[in-house]
Amino acid sequence: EITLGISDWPGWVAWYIAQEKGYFKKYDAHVKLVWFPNYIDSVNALSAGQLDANSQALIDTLAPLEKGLPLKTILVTDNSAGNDALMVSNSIKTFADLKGKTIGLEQYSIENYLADTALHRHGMTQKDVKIVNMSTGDAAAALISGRIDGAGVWNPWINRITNSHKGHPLFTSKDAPGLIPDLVVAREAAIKAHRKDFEGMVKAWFAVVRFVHAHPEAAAKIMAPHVGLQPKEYALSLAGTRLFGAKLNREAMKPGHSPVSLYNSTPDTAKFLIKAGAISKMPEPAMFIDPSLVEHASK
Amino acid sequence: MSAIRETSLTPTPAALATAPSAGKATRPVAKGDGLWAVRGDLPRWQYVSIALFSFLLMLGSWWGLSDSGWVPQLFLPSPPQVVHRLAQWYGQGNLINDTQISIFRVTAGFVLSAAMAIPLGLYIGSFRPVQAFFEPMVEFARYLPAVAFVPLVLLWVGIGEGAKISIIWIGTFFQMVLMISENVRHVPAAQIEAAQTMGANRGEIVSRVIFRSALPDIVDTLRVTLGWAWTYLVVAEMVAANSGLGYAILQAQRFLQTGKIFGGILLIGTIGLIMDQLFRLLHRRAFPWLHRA
Amino acid sequence: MSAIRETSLTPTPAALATAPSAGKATRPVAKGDGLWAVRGDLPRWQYVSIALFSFLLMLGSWWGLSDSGWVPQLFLPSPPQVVHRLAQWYGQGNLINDTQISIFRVTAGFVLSAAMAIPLGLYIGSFRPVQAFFEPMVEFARYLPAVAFVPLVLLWVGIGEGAKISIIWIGTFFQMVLMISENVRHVPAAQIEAAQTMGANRGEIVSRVIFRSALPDIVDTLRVTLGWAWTYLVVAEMVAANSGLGYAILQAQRFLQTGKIFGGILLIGTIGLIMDQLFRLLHRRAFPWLHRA
Amino acid sequence: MTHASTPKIAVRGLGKHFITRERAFHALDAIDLDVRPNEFLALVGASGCGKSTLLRIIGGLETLTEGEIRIDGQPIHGPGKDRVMVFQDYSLYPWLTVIENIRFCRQLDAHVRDASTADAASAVDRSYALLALMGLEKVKNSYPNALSGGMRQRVAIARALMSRPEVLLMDEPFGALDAQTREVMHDLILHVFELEKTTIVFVTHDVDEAIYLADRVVVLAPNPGHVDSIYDIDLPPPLERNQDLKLAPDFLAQKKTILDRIRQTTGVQRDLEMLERMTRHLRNTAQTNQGD
Amino acid sequence: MTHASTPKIAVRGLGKHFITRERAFHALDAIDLDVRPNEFLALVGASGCGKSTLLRIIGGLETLTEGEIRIDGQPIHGPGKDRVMVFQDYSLYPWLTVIENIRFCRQLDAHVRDASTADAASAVDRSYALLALMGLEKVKNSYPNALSGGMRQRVAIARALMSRPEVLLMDEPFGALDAQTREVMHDLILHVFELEKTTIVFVTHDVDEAIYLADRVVVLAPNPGHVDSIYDIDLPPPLERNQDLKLAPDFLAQKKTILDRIRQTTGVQRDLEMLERMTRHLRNTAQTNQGD
Ligand SMILES: Nc1ncnc2c1ncn2[C@@H]1O[C@H](COP(=O)(O)OP(=O)(O)OP(=O)(O)O)[C@@H](O)[C@H]1O
Ligand SMILES: Nc1ncnc2c1ncn2[C@@H]1O[C@H](COP(=O)(O)OP(=O)(O)OP(=O)(O)O)[C@@H](O)[C@H]1O
Ligand SMILES: [Mg+2]
Ligand SMILES: [Mg+2]
Repeated sequence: EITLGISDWPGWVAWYIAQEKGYFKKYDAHVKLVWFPNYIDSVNALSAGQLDANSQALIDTLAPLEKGLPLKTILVTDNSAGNDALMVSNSIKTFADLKGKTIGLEQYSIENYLADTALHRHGMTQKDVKIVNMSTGDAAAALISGRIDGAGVWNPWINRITNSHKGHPLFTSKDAPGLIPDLVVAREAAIKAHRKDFEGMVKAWFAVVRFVHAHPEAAAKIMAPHVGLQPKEYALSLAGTRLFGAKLNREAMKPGHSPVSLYNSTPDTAKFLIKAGAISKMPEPAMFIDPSLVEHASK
Repeated sequence: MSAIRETSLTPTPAALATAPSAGKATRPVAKGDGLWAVRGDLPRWQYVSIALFSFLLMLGSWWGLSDSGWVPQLFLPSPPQVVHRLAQWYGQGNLINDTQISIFRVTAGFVLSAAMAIPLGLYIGSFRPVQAFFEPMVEFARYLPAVAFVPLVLLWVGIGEGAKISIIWIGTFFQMVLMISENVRHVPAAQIEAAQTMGANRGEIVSRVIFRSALPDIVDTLRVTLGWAWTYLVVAEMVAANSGLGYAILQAQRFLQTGKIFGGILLIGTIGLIMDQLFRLLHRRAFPWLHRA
Repeated sequence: MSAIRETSLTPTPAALATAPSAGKATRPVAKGDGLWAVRGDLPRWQYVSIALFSFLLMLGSWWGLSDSGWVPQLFLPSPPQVVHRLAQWYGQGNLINDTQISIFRVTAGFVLSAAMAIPLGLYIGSFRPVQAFFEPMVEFARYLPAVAFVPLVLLWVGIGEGAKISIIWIGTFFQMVLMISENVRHVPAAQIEAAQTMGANRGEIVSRVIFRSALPDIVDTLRVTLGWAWTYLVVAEMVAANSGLGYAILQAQRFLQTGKIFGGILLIGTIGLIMDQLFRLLHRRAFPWLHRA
Repeated sequence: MTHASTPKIAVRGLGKHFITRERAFHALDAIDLDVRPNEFLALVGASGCGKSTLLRIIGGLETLTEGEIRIDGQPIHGPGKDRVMVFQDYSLYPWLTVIENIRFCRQLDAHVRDASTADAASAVDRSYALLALMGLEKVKNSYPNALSGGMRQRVAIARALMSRPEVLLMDEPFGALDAQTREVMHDLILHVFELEKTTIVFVTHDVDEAIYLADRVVVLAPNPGHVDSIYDIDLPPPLERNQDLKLAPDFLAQKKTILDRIRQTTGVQRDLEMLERMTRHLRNTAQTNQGD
Repeated sequence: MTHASTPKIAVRGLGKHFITRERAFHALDAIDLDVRPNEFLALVGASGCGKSTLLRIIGGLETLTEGEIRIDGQPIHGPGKDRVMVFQDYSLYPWLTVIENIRFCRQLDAHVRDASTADAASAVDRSYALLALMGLEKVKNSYPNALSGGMRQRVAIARALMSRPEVLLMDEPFGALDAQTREVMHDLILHVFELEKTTIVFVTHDVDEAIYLADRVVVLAPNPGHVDSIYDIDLPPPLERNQDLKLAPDFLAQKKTILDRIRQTTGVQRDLEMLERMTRHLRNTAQTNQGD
């Protein structure tokens, strides 16, 4: 049996579909899903060897890799496509209005990266605004309650903020395809020891993706209770997540010009982290991308 | 913290005249000022009425404030909303399960702490070399922030129940050791010396006199630290939990379901109070001589 | 908790014979067993040597274990690594700033708690109706998990320093009130009655007798609760912080920089210990009659 | 000011019931007692017969259930600075030095209200006079915890005297002192009494002490507490008494009378007799055991 | 078993220095003292002269700095079950009932090691006998906190006697009791002494008590503590003594002698004289003040 860490992100909550629809069993994969209420703990648990694999974003994978931990990316679950956003209060219409304003977000996280990218694209830097470090939920709350002017959040908070009429998206991950790849990362040793289970797991994932595309509403119904939300609300989150099936996975796992290729995302992400002082050098993509399972599963 | 000492609960002349202990301290002093006398006496029914009134006042102002529209509901859900949230939580079938697992975690961490802290505290309080060896270390450790240990516990203990129990342990153990060794040091020297002159050896003094004599205070210490154990529940359930009251609160935090956060907090407070009362009952049952034979 | 009572620190005949208080309890009892006597006496230099030995043993086993390769460095960084990390932290120019801001936050939250808890505890301990009104509420509130309040504090207080201070306040205030009211209840009735027969009015009794009499115990309570305030620092700096020791620890958690986590934890412990010692010094200075005039 | 025939303290039909959660207790019943101006009255009686309760009621620290108490003809309501109480122990303020303890009442509104500068000056004088009277000059700036039990009680008495109370209520003030220190305190309190001309009500267990100090000794009997008998004591004037008096035949005769009376009210006599019977029975048991 | 001329307790050249962080204190100096088998010896002396220290050293609760102590000719090392101590207060175990307190020593290894069933049975008998002797049958199952001070001390004495100690060391055992209860305890302890034939060393401040109870009274003098004088007491046999004896001329003469001796060793005499001088001076001050 292998343990797979998951946390609250639509692309990962989808793993529960595999469990409930029996895909794991179908593909003979002994997988135990371990839920983490705090995402970053799941990243740490994998680094510590407490998990065999974990669902995590590229940006949070680079630091452990830089430490020399033997981790491999075996699957891309999704790219964010509108599910991450820089939300701003109603009085702010353009990036220019953002100058000198307070933005709440979790430092070094995807949201930070997204905001940084957004600012850059509009000729600004983080120095032009006031960044306040807080958890994503807190940032949403602070924006709704008018404590801050901008917040880096993902769904369901994007919808929450929109519905509260206290703010609107200024920049979303839809505007930057490939910026935010979400992965399944596994320990090398675990892959060696349980290769069959991993193969089955990847196959199960492709089945999940097919199911979600075919029955989005049924999918939302399965996933929503796991995060304590209503299915309707969750369907919106799912819509902002571009799940990666076999084809997209193969594209993402090899070098090329595709915006979804990890070989392109990695240098950009690393640049951000190096600038922030979180890592000192970029891990080589070829060293940590292992397309073999995807290849095997898509046969 | 401990209001209860083993001496002079019965006002014998000597005790009344000299012991500045709880038994004496709670006696009425002056009645001239009626209700507002310093240390005045209050009939039980009056005490309960005032307490009830204060509770209703709290509830009333909460309700009034949340309904006034003056404060957004997001900030302050109204009592019916909280109840509704709790009902919904119960309806989904998780509430009972969450409560059970949380009680298990707190109890397990607490029992583990107590099982280690009682012997250690007993020896620290009884033997100076043991004190010299452990006390400075424990004094240092009591400042350690449990939250900072979340990732370390994840590394060292893993993601199972052990991790949650460890956090509760970190939050309570060191305080417990210090308090129990303090309880042990309050055992009257005359009790120890009496045993010595009757020929008791070291082990007998520790087990038959010091431990027995300090036990009521130790139980009181346990009661107080159990309260702290509950305050660490949410931190404990940050570590790879997918059930429990703390987990539910964390989950609700993510989506700013203040109604559920309130419900969870109130639930934890209520369970804590119930456990506190159980401990008080245990105290009365186990130590009848302290509560008038 | 409080090791220090205002009675009988000097062994006058009456006190020696009857008071089961700290002064008596710490007297040596039997010397027959040498070092290992129950409540034996230990010369100061021996106490310090053993404490030092225990410290070195701790450090040594940590160092040995982390260098043995038996435990991965990620799990247990070695002492030099921790020192290196701290140096690096200092080098980046944040360490001093982080420390300062954290000390400010803890102190501010603590002072706010104390400023509210001392009068409230004084009145709860002195007047039964006040006790009836507040105590059940406070007893309930002491179970509230500070972590659960993080988003609520953000809503209510905002993202400024006020939010961090509020969390520290939530973590310490209720315990403080309960402990201080307990301290107040331990004021010997004879001291109050003496003032009454001398014609003191209610206000004078509270301010000139009860408060003054309980003050040494209250300061001791403050010392203990200051320790708790430090354990809440990390939680406090979860709320929209960009600096501080707790913030740094949280950041280090993100990237699993165990060296820095260790460094931060040790730093908090050390500052806590220093503040503890300052409080003890204050106690000796402010209450000379308790430490032999 | 007071008419010679008005009692300083008049206790009339005083009754006291304690009602606690566990029981109702009839502590005092129909006490009638007059204390004359400038009289030294001692209250003796078995443990638990209500001596302290009576004293505390006079001091206003305890309410009464029936009857009334008048000071100079005026009924009392609660404690008042005209009646200061001295307790057995623990009533000094450990955070104040000896001189500060003595001057404590000067910090109270009741004492400094309407007070002139001259008063303040004379208060300072008085505190020094009391220090000297009590032999406390050397320890003036010490804290109470550094003093012996006897010294502490001197401070307590000086503090009580500071406001020139008309009535001094003392509840076993020397109960915790050793016999030798007690003797000194006896002579000291007689000196004080002579100098200050206050009225003193003094509770004690020690009949020697009661006779040596008091003008009259009141024996209280228990169940419920009531006045059993009152003895006029006829000793030389206070300042001419000395310790040897306690061994004089007159003194001893009075002591025996009072002691017998107390023993009778308590059933101590019965205890003593029972003891004898038991011994006979037990001697057998003991012999059997020694035979093993 | 012991040769008649061997003292039960032999104290030889005993000295004791207390060394604390603040000061070194010479508490006892060159004490030589023999306690005969089956003797009742009382130790009296001013407060702080080292009575308790001496008793605690004999009991093995305190180390000695010089000299030695022998029991039946054997030097002692630490406490032993042959020498049981009775304290003034707080030494009963509040979590045990009266009968359990009395039987406490039977839980200890030192008492049950090598014990036969017969021993256990006789111990049960003895605990009942002691209950009866002490008049504790009715409160057998009460907890100590429900008892009066006198009752508690009875339990403490019964507990000490349970193991048939050869030496009973009592440190002001009745110091906290009221005068009437004390009288009963005096007769009780005399009965016990007669029945149990133990050797008793009894510390007290009360010279009456010392003379009434003891065969010999030892006066200790302070600075540093040393034996000042020893008095042989010649009273009727224990069981024939009664309270009236305390008023007999012989008794009083002895009391005066001993009291004077103690006063002289303490400087109480000086205190008393100084007091008189002070009063003269103060009468003036008082008059001045009253003139205001
Ligand atoms: N606050 C109280 N509540 C209930 N009963 C009380 C209270 N105070 C005193 N008593 C009871 O009233 C009786 C008289 O008590 P009091 O203290 O006046 O006796 P006393 O003569 O002073 O005794 P002692 O000589 O031992 O000091 C006792 O039986 C006591 O138990
Ligand atoms: N543990 C100790 N450390 C330092 N000094 C001590 C200690 N115990 C006793 N002393 C001192 O030794 C002297 C004798 O004390 P001890 O208690 O034997 O006197 P005592 O005759 O029993 O007095 P009392 O009649 O008041 O009980 C006193 O001055 C006391 O302060
Ligand atoms: Mg009394
Ligand atoms: Mg003594």
